[in-house]
Amino acid sequence: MDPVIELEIPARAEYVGLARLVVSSLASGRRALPEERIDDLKLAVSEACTNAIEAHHEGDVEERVLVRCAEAEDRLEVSIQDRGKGFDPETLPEHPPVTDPERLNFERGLGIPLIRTLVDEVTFEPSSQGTAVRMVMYCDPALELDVDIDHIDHIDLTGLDEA
Amino acid sequence: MDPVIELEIPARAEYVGLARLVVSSLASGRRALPEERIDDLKLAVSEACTNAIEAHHEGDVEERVLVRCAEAEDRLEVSIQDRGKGFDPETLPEHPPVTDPERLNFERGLGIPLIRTLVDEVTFEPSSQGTAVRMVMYCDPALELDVDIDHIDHIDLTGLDEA
Amino acid sequence: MELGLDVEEKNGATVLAVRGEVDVYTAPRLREKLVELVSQGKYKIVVNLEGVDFLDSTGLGVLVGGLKRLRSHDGDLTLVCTQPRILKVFEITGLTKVFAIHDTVDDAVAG
Amino acid sequence: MELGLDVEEKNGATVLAVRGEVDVYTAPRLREKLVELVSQGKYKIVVNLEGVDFLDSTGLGVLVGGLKRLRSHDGDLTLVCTQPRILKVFEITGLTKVFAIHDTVDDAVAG
Ligand SMILES: Nc1ncnc2c1ncn2[C@@H]1O[C@H](COP(=O)(O)OP(=O)(O)O)[C@@H](O)[C@H]1O
Ligand SMILES: Nc1ncnc2c1ncn2[C@@H]1O[C@H](COP(=O)(O)OP(=O)(O)O)[C@@H](O)[C@H]1O
Repeated sequence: MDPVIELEIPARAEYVGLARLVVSSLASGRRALPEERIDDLKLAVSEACTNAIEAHHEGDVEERVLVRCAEAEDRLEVSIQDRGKGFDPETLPEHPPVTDPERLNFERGLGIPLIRTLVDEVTFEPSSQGTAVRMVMYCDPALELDVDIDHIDHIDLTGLDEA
Repeated sequence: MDPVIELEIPARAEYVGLARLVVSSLASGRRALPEERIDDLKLAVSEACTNAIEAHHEGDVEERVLVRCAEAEDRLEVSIQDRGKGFDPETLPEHPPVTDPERLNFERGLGIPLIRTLVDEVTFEPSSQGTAVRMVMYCDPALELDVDIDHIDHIDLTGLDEA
Repeated sequence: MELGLDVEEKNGATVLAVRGEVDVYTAPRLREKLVELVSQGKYKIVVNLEGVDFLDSTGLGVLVGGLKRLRSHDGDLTLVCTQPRILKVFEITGLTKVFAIHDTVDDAVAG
Repeated sequence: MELGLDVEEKNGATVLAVRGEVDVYTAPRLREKLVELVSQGKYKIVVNLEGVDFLDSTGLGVLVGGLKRLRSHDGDLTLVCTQPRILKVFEITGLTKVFAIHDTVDDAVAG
């Protein structure tokens, strides 16, 4: 099984920054994701968490959003799950082209297009229980750390004597 | 109910830094904890997570450690739960005084004394299911932020028109 | 998480320097500041994003709202931004065609 | 999380500059480096902690182990540290009485 890290936050705006921090910290631990792609993932996570939070009732701290990260060899998977009312990602309104003066009337609706552009794969899984947004970033194995110390989990601090 | 943030990590050394990051980020969001006390909490969390991880079998990613933070008005509570074999915190060996040359034989056993010194309250709750270490830091309300924007959870981005 | 907002008058323009992360939590403060400036009759606003570490679509929405409001007063909202990671958000969303984005505050004030 | 470990010879002492966070994950690398230096016959080691952002009891344990090892070779392990947050960890644990802690590398090398 791949290592899984879960962060569960109240559905409140103040915790979106924490979700970004956790994901970007995990992503930078994996040296196989270049900095620019970490920024992309961070932005996508911010968009998905913002939507997840807005899908809930305001301010009720018992409403929760779950950020789940799975670190596989070749990819980092992040899923954002809410317990909101769900939605159909295929029937979102289209924006007028940016050159159209009407464009200025659309201050919103940029989140999902951004997510689609930024991550390598995304699936929206809405249901009556809420929505899960699953995002995948593929890693570049050429960037992998030379030294693999992941397997040193137990350290024997007395060993200096045997030096 | 107080807002609760949960981080669940595999019981592996590489994730202790993430636990520190989450707790210190939450603690600095609460302006009522001065920087020095945030460092204290960070260190205590590191010690407790290190013990929690060492209480598990090495390297098995399905063994989990739960870091649970509750943000009350006057305090921040952090509990670290493992599913290890438990232990009796009252019967730990005593260290020789630091002036004793024998002291150098004790490279370990500093974690729990550190936790006791660093946080305002700590309880160890060992059981056959594992151990929960509950730590409390009290906040200094005099340091509280003037502006309370915690309640702005829904933002109306179209409102600029009404300016 | 703090959002820094510093206002300075410069050659007839109002320069709003933003520092920190602009997201769903902090964007309301940026929006309030823009509302306040407009209500004070400041119709030429330069938003300096050089100190911004992070900006998502909520922040973009506030800037678009500000631009729209200022245009309705025959004013303008222009940006200062050279950081690739922030510029990228404007590029992907096509908003580089909507906003005048300058390299320096002086250029923005002159422009 | 990276741990920076740079070794430099200075007036008969070996200076090991540590950068980053020393915890249960990274401490093994510090320990290995000390083991390596001792096995190369370096018995006067100065560990420069000025670049360390975080140090917990696992890191202390490695330093205590190193000191013990060096003393058994009639050598010494001394520290350079002026950061209050790091010094505090030595103070609380009483290890300020065990280690010679200097303000600068030069002092440590001379001492
Ligand atoms: N997790 C979600 N739960 C329910 N509705 C959602 C969710 N995510 C997106 N939506 C819907 O899709 C719309 C478009 O989302 P997005 O492109 O992020 O723009 P914005 O959030 O600015 O409106 C939202 O306004 C909302 O109605
Ligand atoms: N969560 C835990 N589960 C099981 N045993 C524990 C736990 N925390 C501490 N212990 C026991 O208490 C001992 C002392 O812990 P500590 O003071 O942190 O020093 P160290 O971890 O360096 O030995 C540990 O060696 C371990 O046997």
